[in-house]
Amino acid sequence: MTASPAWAVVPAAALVVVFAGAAAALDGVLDPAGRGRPMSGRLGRPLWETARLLRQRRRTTVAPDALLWRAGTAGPLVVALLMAVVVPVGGITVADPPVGLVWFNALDVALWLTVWAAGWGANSVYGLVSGYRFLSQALAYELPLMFALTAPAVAAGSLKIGQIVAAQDKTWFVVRMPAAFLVFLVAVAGFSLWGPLAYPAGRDLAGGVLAEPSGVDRLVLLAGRYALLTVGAGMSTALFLGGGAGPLLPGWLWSLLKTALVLAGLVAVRRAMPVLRADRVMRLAWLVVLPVTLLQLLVVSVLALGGS
Amino acid sequence: MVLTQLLGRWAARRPHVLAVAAPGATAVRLAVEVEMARIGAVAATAPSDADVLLAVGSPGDELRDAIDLVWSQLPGPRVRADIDDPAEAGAVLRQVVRQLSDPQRAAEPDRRDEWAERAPDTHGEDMQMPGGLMMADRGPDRDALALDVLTVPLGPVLPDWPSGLVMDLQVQGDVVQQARSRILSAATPPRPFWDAAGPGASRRHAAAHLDSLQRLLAVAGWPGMAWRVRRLRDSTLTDTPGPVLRGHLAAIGRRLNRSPTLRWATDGLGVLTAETADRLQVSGPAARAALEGGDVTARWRRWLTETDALLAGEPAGPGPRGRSVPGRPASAGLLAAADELAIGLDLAAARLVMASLDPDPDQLAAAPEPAEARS
Amino acid sequence: MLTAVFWVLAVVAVAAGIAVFTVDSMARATVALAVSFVAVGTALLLIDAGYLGVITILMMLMEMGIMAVFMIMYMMNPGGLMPMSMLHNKRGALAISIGAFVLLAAGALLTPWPQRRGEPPSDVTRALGEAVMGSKMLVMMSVSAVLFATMVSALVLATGRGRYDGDEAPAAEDAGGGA
Amino acid sequence: MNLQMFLLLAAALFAVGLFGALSQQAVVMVMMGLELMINALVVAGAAFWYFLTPQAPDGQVFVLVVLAAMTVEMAMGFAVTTLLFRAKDADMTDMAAELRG
Repeated sequence: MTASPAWAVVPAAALVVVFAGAAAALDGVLDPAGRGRPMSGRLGRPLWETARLLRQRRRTTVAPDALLWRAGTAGPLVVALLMAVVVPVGGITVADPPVGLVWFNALDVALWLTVWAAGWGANSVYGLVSGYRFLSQALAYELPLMFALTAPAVAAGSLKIGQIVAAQDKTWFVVRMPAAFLVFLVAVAGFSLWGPLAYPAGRDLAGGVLAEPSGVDRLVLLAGRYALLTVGAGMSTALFLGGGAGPLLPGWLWSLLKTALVLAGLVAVRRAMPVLRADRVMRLAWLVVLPVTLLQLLVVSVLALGGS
Repeated sequence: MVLTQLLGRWAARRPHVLAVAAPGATAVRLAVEVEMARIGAVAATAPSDADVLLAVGSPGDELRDAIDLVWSQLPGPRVRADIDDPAEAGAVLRQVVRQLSDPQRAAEPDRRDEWAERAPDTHGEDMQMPGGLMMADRGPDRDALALDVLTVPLGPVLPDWPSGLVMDLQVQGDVVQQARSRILSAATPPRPFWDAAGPGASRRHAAAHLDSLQRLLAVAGWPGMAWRVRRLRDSTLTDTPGPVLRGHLAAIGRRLNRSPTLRWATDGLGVLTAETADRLQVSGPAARAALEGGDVTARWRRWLTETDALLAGEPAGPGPRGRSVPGRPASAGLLAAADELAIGLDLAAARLVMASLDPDPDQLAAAPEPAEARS
Repeated sequence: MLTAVFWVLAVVAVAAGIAVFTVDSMARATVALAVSFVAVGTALLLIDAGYLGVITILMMLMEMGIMAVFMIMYMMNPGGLMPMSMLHNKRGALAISIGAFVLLAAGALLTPWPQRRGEPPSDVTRALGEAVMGSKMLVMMSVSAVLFATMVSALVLATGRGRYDGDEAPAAEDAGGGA
Repeated sequence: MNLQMFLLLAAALFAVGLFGALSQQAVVMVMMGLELMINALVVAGAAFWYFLTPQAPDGQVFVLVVLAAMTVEMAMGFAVTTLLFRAKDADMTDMAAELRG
C-alpha cells in the first residue's frame, strides 16, 4: 500500500463527490415517482436539486444556536472526507496510518455530536427530537459496529487498513465473517441516516434534522449523507471484499467496481422497507445483533489463533 | 446572467411543492397530487424544503393565518398560489413553475426572516423571555424525574397529515404526555368527499381506504410503497375495471404482509380494544379491526381486506369511516381514540397511530363544533 | 513545523477548556469540551501515540454525545438563551487554579528530567497491545472488573424502581427512544 | 517538541479544570471540570512515556487506565446526578450539600 503526497486529498475528495452524485442519481432512477418520466430527467436529479439549493436562500429560525447549527450541518460531509483519507482504492490511499481502522471508528463517533448539533442548533422541536433520535439510534448500532470492525482487525492482526487488505489475498473476509460484513453495512446506513435507519431524518418529523436548514446548508447536509454512504461502501470493500483483488482488471478499478456495487445496494435498500423506530432498533441491536457479532468475533479469533 | 438562467431552469425541473389543504378540499387535493406527479414536482416535507406554497381549497381564518406564517418561512425563491377548483390544478401548477424559473424570482429583494426576528406576544407580566420564547415547564413522568414538558402543536402544516388537523401535544423529550386534537374550520362547511352514496359509493369508499393506507405508509417512512398505493387510489376513482385494480391491490397486499419491517413497526402499537371502540362510538374498519387484535397492523390489514371486497363489488356500508349520526360524525370517535392512544408513545408512534385511525377532516369540519372545544 | 502545530493544538485545547466554563450555553460547553479533547488527541498523534490519540478522540466524543442527553434532561437553560453565570466563589477558585498552574508549570520547567532512554518501537500500537495482553494483563483485568462494577452500580443508582419488581416496568427497552 | 512543552499544556489544562471543578454549581459542570483535569493526566502520561521511556509500554498502559477511569467517573457522575435529581430535585452542588446526614 503506497501512501500518497498531501495533494492526493484533492482527487480523493473529488472521487467521493462523484460517487455521491452517482448514488443520488441512482436514487432518482429507482424512485417510483419518476417512472414514466424520461431517463435524462431522472438521472439529472442531483443536478436539479443542487441548482435549486444553490439558488435558495439560507434561512434562520427563532433564536437558533447558529454556530452549532452551521457546524453540525457541515459535519457529515467533513467527516466523510476525513474518513476517505484512509480508504484505499486499489493499492493507492491518501494515508495508511497504523491505526487507520480506529481513525474510521473515531470519525463515525464524531457524527454523534455533529448530527446532534445540527438538530439542536435550529432551536426547533423537530430538530431537537431528531438529534436525540440519532443519539439513541447510534447507541444501538455503535457497539455492534465496533465489534464488526474488530473482526477483520483480529483476522489480519493489524489495525492498519493496508495490512487488512493484504491479509485477504487468499480468501475475502466476507467469506469468513459474513455477519460482521452485514452489521457493518447496516451501521453505515445508520450513520448516514439512510433507508430503514433514516429515523432521525424521518418524514414523520417533517424531515427531522432536515426540517429547518435550507439552501446551501441543506445541500451540504444532503451531500454529506451520500458521501458517508460512499465512504462506507468503500471501506466495506477494503475490509471485507478484498480491496482491489480481482482478475484481469487493475486493482483500483476493482476497488471502484466493488464500491459501486455495495453503494448501489445501499441506495436500493431504501425502497425496500419502511423506517425503523429507534426503540425497535435498540431491542434488535442489543438482543440479537450484539451476541451474533460477538460470536462472529469469537469464531474469527479462534480461526486466527489456529492460523498463526 | 446565463448561469442564473440555467440555475433557474434546472431548479424548476423538480420544484418542491408544499400543498396545504383545507378541510373539505379533498377533490382539489387529489387533483393537485395527480398534477404534481405529472409535472415531476415533489411534495415538500417542511416550509424550509418548499419552493411553492399552494393553498388548496378554502381555508378558514385560523388556517389562513397558519398558511401566511408558513409563507413567511419559505426560504425563497418562492411562489404562492391558491387552488379551489380541481379543473384548474394543472394550469395553476404549470404557471407557478414558469414563475419559479424566472431569474427575477431569485433576486427577491434581500428578504429577511421576519418571522424569526419578531418576538411573539408575551403573555401578561411574565418574565421577558429571550426571543419571546417560553421556557419549558416541568411535570411528572414515568421515570419519576419530573422533566421539562414542552407544548407542541403537530400540524396543521405537516406532510402526510389530515388536512387542517392540529394535535396539541405535551411532550417530555419525544414522549407524549397529553394530546388534544382539533380541526381548523374551512371557510365554507364542506361536503365530505369520501362519504358518497349511490352507485359509485363502493369505488369511493375503496379509494378512501387506499388514501388512508398511502398516508400510513408515508408516515411509516416507506415513500415508494405509499406512491404505489396513491396511484392505485387515483385509478380507483377513474373507470379502470375492478379486476385490474384488485390485481394491483393483491400485489401491494403481498408486499405489505411479507414485510417483516413494516409488521415490526406497527405490531402491537396503538391497541384499540373493542370496549374503547364502543365507548368512543368508533364503527367502521377501525372497530372491526378491534376484534382482530386492534393494533395498527390489524387496522391496515382491515383496509386491505375491505378495499378488496369493495372492489369486488360488495355494496358499500354507511361510510368508509363507519356510521355517522347527526352531530357526531364517524371521525369524531377516531379522533378521540387517536388522542387517547397517543399518550405514552413517542412522536413517531403517535403519528403512526393517528395515520392508522385516519379521521376524515371533511366530516369533522362539517360538524358544528362542540362548545367545550372552543374554550 | 511540528512544534508550531503543537502550539496551535495546545492553544485550541486550553482555549476550548476555558470556553467550557465561560459560555452561557450548556450545549456549547459540551461541544467546547469535545473540541478540547480532540485537540489533545491530535497532539498525541504528534508523538507517535497514534492509538492513544485516536482512542481519546473516539471515547471523548462518545461521552460528550451522552453528556448532551443528560445536560438537556437536567439543566435549566441548556441553550443559554438567558445569559446567566453559574459560577460561585469565582475569585477563590481563580486564585487556587492560577496557583496550581504556577506550581505545576514551575515543576515542569525546573525539574531536571532524566535523559530519554531508547527509541519507541517501530509498531507502537502492537507494543501496547502485547503489553495489555501480556505483562499488563492483570491491570487490564482489574480495569474491566471496575468497569463492570460501575455499569451495574450506575444502573442500580439511576433506576428509580427495580426493573423486575412491582407493577410491570413500562417498556424497559425504549429507554433510548424516550430520551 | 519536548517534554516541557507537553507538561506546560498539561498544567494549563489541569488548572482550567480545577477552576471549573471548584467554581461550578451544576453537578454536570463539575464533572466537566474533572474531565479536563483527567485530560491533563492523559497529556502528561503520554508525554512522559514518549520523552522518557519510549521503550517500555507502561506509559501507554497508564494512559489507557486513565481513559477507563474517565469513563467510570462519567458513568457514576451521571448515575449520581440522576439519583439526586429524582430524590431532591437538585442538580446543583449547593443543594446536594443538604443531603448530608
